[in-house]
Amino acid sequence: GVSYAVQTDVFEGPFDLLLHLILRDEVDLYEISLSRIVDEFLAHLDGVAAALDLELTTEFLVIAATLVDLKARRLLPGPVDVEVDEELALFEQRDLLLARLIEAKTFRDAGNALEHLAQAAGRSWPRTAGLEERFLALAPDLLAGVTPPDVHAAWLRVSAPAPPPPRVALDHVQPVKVTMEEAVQDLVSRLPGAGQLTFRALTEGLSERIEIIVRFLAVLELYKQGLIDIGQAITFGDLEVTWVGEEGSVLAGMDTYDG
Amino acid sequence: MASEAARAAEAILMVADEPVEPQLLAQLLEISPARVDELCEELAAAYQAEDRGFVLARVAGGWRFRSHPDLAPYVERFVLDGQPSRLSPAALETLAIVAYKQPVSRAQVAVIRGVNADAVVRTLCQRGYVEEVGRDPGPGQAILYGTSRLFLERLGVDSLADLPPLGDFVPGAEVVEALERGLGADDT
Amino acid sequence: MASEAARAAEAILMVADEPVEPQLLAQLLEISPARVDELCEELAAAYQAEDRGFVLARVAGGWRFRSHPDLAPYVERFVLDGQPSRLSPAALETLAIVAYKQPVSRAQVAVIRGVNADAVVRTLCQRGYVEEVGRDPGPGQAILYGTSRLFLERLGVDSLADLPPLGDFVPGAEVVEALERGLGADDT
Repeated sequence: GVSYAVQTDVFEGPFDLLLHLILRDEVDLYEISLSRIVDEFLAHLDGVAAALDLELTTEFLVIAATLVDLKARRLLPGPVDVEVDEELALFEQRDLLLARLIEAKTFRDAGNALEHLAQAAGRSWPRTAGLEERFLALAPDLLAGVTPPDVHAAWLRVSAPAPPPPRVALDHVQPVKVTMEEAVQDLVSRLPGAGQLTFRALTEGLSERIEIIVRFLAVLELYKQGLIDIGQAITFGDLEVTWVGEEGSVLAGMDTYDG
Repeated sequence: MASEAARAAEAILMVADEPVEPQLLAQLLEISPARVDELCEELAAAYQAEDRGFVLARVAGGWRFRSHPDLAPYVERFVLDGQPSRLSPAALETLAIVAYKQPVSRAQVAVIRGVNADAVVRTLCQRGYVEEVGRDPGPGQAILYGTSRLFLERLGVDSLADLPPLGDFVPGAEVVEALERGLGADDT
Repeated sequence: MASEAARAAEAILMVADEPVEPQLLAQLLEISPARVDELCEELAAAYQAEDRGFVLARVAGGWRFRSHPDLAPYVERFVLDGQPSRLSPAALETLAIVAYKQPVSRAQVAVIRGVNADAVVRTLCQRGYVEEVGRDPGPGQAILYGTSRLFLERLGVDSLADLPPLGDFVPGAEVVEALERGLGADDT
């Protein structure tokens, strides 16, 4: 893994690195394995720590700990020695990490699309010539009533030292008691009767961001199983979730998520 | 014979240095905003039909004369400043988060990106793509950010509603499955 | 079908802030100055024939687009009703930075203010309160701005020394560093 360390500084945080390790071009998407990802992720940690950015290092460590837990779970011979609660908690963490990776990837691709728009628009320049001289005399004197002390006060306003930035803590978003299975059960109990509901309606009453992400993952799971359709009529419009499955056909693939 | 209103619109747009909203043109020309849009669309179509080297574009909520994109190779050589430098991938990702989730705080951006966003947001503010749009009513009163009019102009779109829907960028099944495998969720 | 040279001339003249000399156009379009004048005369005649609200005029410094004199009443209305009649707090802050930190580039103003200042500096220049005073010797050769004679007159002072002194404020390390680098808005 030594050869990776030199590239570490190009990764903007742990999600960036994980997405790179999992989705990089030269890897067959069907040959990805957790063991390999964990090894490579850890290989990068040295480089991150060497950058002496404590905050960044912590972010990488939190993700690395989750990955190592997941890998350790795999090395065990069976479920015999494992506390059920611990195992569930671990898989919740994995699902949350997955949801956050999906979200990060979504916005990364959206960012690239914005860049393409900007590139295309950048081939055209706006007219900025402004008022011709003969009209300038008519324009109101913008400095009417402005005094030297006003200018000085404006300078003091902009040059005042900024207040220290608030500390950003990522750890407060972790522990929420919700599982994928509960989220899927809730969807399955509501959607067939309602036919169609917005994602907003499906997440009503949920205040924690992570609960909403898990709910979103549950929607994705049902979508993958062909039980629902997802649509969005307009940009920024509500996500519309439509039930297209049969009532008895549920939960076939749920073992994917509860381990 | 061109209408007086169309000619007046051309004259005003020629001295404007930012997009002129139809409401303002309507007030100055004493016609309705809808009629302003019609007139400007007709003018834009005429310039296109005449194969002019400029366009009249509806961007960032108003009308503005711009050079025709075809002629970028010539204009590039003329314009001293050139186009603004490109944004880094981190800045683009952050810009997308602000564009689609606004109003949004730096902390919220950081949660999505998994990394502190202060420096990137500061850069985007200096570049003018992002601006403060309010304060979170909750404790701490975090500054909330949104995209600016300049952002719309740089992207060449009229309003946020003209951006591609975020749903277009949700990864496909193959990618989601790859991510699941990467986290060991495939065969437990 | 309009010729490429004519279209390129239209594009360049549309984005030019000042009259463009035929020699410069000739160089950019790779044709002779005489041919440039011919082309521009043909364009001017076409606009007239089409009864456009703008003209392409040959003035002292070269060719420029301007509003048609017939339509001056509308443009006057635009100047009076469509333009801000006083400086916004943001514009005043930008002006203060130019006054106290001159010579200063737009990028430096953006770093100090934390927001893009291009449009405000353009307006201040246009109104004659701020003017170009040189070029940064560093890479990019950014335009440097300073306040004008008119600025002092309007404030009722004889010289910059009559403004209240800067005070003993010490700017943050980040601002100082950015100023020393000359730029620094683009590298996050």
